[in-house]
Amino acid sequence: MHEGSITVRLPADLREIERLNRVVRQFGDLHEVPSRVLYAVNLALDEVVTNVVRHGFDDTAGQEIVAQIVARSGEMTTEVTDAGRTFNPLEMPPPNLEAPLSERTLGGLGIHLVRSLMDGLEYRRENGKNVLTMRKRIR
Amino acid sequence: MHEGSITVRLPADLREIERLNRVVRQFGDLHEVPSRVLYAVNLALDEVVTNVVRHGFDDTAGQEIVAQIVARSGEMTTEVTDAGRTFNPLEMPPPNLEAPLSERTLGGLGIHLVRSLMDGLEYRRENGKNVLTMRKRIR
Amino acid sequence: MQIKESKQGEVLILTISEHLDSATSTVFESRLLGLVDRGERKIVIDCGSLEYVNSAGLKVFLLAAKRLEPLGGKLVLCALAPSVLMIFEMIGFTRIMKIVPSLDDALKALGGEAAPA
Amino acid sequence: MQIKESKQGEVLILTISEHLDSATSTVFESRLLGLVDRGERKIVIDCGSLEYVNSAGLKVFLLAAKRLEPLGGKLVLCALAPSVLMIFEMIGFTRIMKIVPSLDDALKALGGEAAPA
Ligand SMILES: Nc1ncnc2c1ncn2[C@@H]1O[C@H](COP(=O)(O)OP(=O)(O)O)[C@@H](O)[C@H]1O
Ligand SMILES: Nc1ncnc2c1ncn2[C@@H]1O[C@H](COP(=O)(O)OP(=O)(O)O)[C@@H](O)[C@H]1O
Repeated sequence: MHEGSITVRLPADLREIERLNRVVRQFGDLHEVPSRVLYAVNLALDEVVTNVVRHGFDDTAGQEIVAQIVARSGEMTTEVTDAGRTFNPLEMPPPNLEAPLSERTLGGLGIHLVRSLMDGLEYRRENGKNVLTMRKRIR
Repeated sequence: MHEGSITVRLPADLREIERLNRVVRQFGDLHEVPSRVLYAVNLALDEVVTNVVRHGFDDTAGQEIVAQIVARSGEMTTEVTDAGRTFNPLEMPPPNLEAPLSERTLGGLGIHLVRSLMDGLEYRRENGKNVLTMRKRIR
Repeated sequence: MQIKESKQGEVLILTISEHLDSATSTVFESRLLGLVDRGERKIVIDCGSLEYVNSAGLKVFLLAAKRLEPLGGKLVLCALAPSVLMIFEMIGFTRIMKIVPSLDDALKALGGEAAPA
Repeated sequence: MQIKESKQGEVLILTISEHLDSATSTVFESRLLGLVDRGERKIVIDCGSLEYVNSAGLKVFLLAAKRLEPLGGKLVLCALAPSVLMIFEMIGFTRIMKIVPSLDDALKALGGEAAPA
């Protein structure tokens, strides 16, 4: 594995997320990140950024989301920064995974995936921005 | 352009340099580094690392060279660290570019290229290692 | 994403491939729900070439399963790659959906015959 | 790197492509110097598809030019990409080698006829 990082600034627009996913995969190839780890980081980042675009702003025009990925030996860290409304995903209740089909609701899947895929999540509000840090161990 | 970095540790072996060159080009693509800048960094790094492999050690077995590339807005920085013999390329005299064909010598082209391609070079000996830092402006 | 459709007796087979994400899930949703609306009751989704699914894609499976249930229909998923199956497990879909290893298993589960070899 | 060889009257044309680096320059060196040794005196190197050259590759051009000069021979390079030409300029090779824009120019410079269109 090659240590390193990339910072991607992307307009708050759903069509940009495909581009972000492509960059994440290329980063993983270049840095020789184990595919299981890359898969988890790719998906978690997709969910978080999609949520910011969908729920973060009254008007997304001109808004930018910053995603930073860092690969170190033993760990991959991903940080998402946005100036959207204050939102701490760690405070969301988990969906009821035991409910029968007829009672399962459609919401809450994204954040639950992020929590399950990552080994550590930290949220802070800083300078009027949400900063979510996600850690994934590389074993 | 996407800011970021990569650190590559490679065995001191000429056959590894092709791999290094490939990584540098992929890094440039991923980070959307202007092609002129990437070309210069690619070539300068090739020359420096080739020299370390060729001239740095009595015995290259088990030796490792570390190349770090950092892309920032406005500048690309490349740092090569090796535990080879003390060698400061800034102290080498430039080749005589005015000499007629019959008097031109074959040596000294690599270091001259590195100096010409880069906008800034710094050399230091640190903890028994050569550390060469090369800067290239992005305009 | 690519979607292919075929029919085997009463069973409708949808084959989806590559990435089922926010951009492609709307297409998949209208296609799959459209099939339920036009009367299909036994539906197999062959995920053998599906590499990536996010929550937008997962919701489509849930929506279709929920819509089919009161109609007496059934949705069966087959051939999920290990990484995709892991995601289905994480959100508890393996409890509420029929997920089987192969297309043959899916056809058997729907009471039809296995595909000719 | 790929090397192709052709002959046009007295002129030998070597076409090299992609990367002329430490790994490939030894092959290029023995090929080019071999041609001089077997008596070729008018040599064109068509660099139209050459994307990358480092000092190991540059040395081969210098070596060949130096060897040809006392023999009354001549080396002409043509069709260099701007980035490659920049490297030749940096090390002063544009002063001591004949470098021309096109293969036709190279053939003319060697007193032969231009290639048929
Ligand atoms: N960045 C955000 N800003 C504001 N609200 C958010 C944000 N991200 C998520 N949410 C809220 O959390 C809920 C759950 O999100 P998630 O688990 O991704 O599922 P879904 O988006 O499908 O509902 C969303 O419906 C939304 O109300
Ligand atoms: N890392 C190094 N360690 C020791 N000596 C070096 C190193 N790099 C270069 N040199 C010396 O500097 C000389 C000039 O290097 P360079 O300009 O690359 O041309 P060349 O390697 O073709 O001679 C080399 O011949 C070698 O003697």
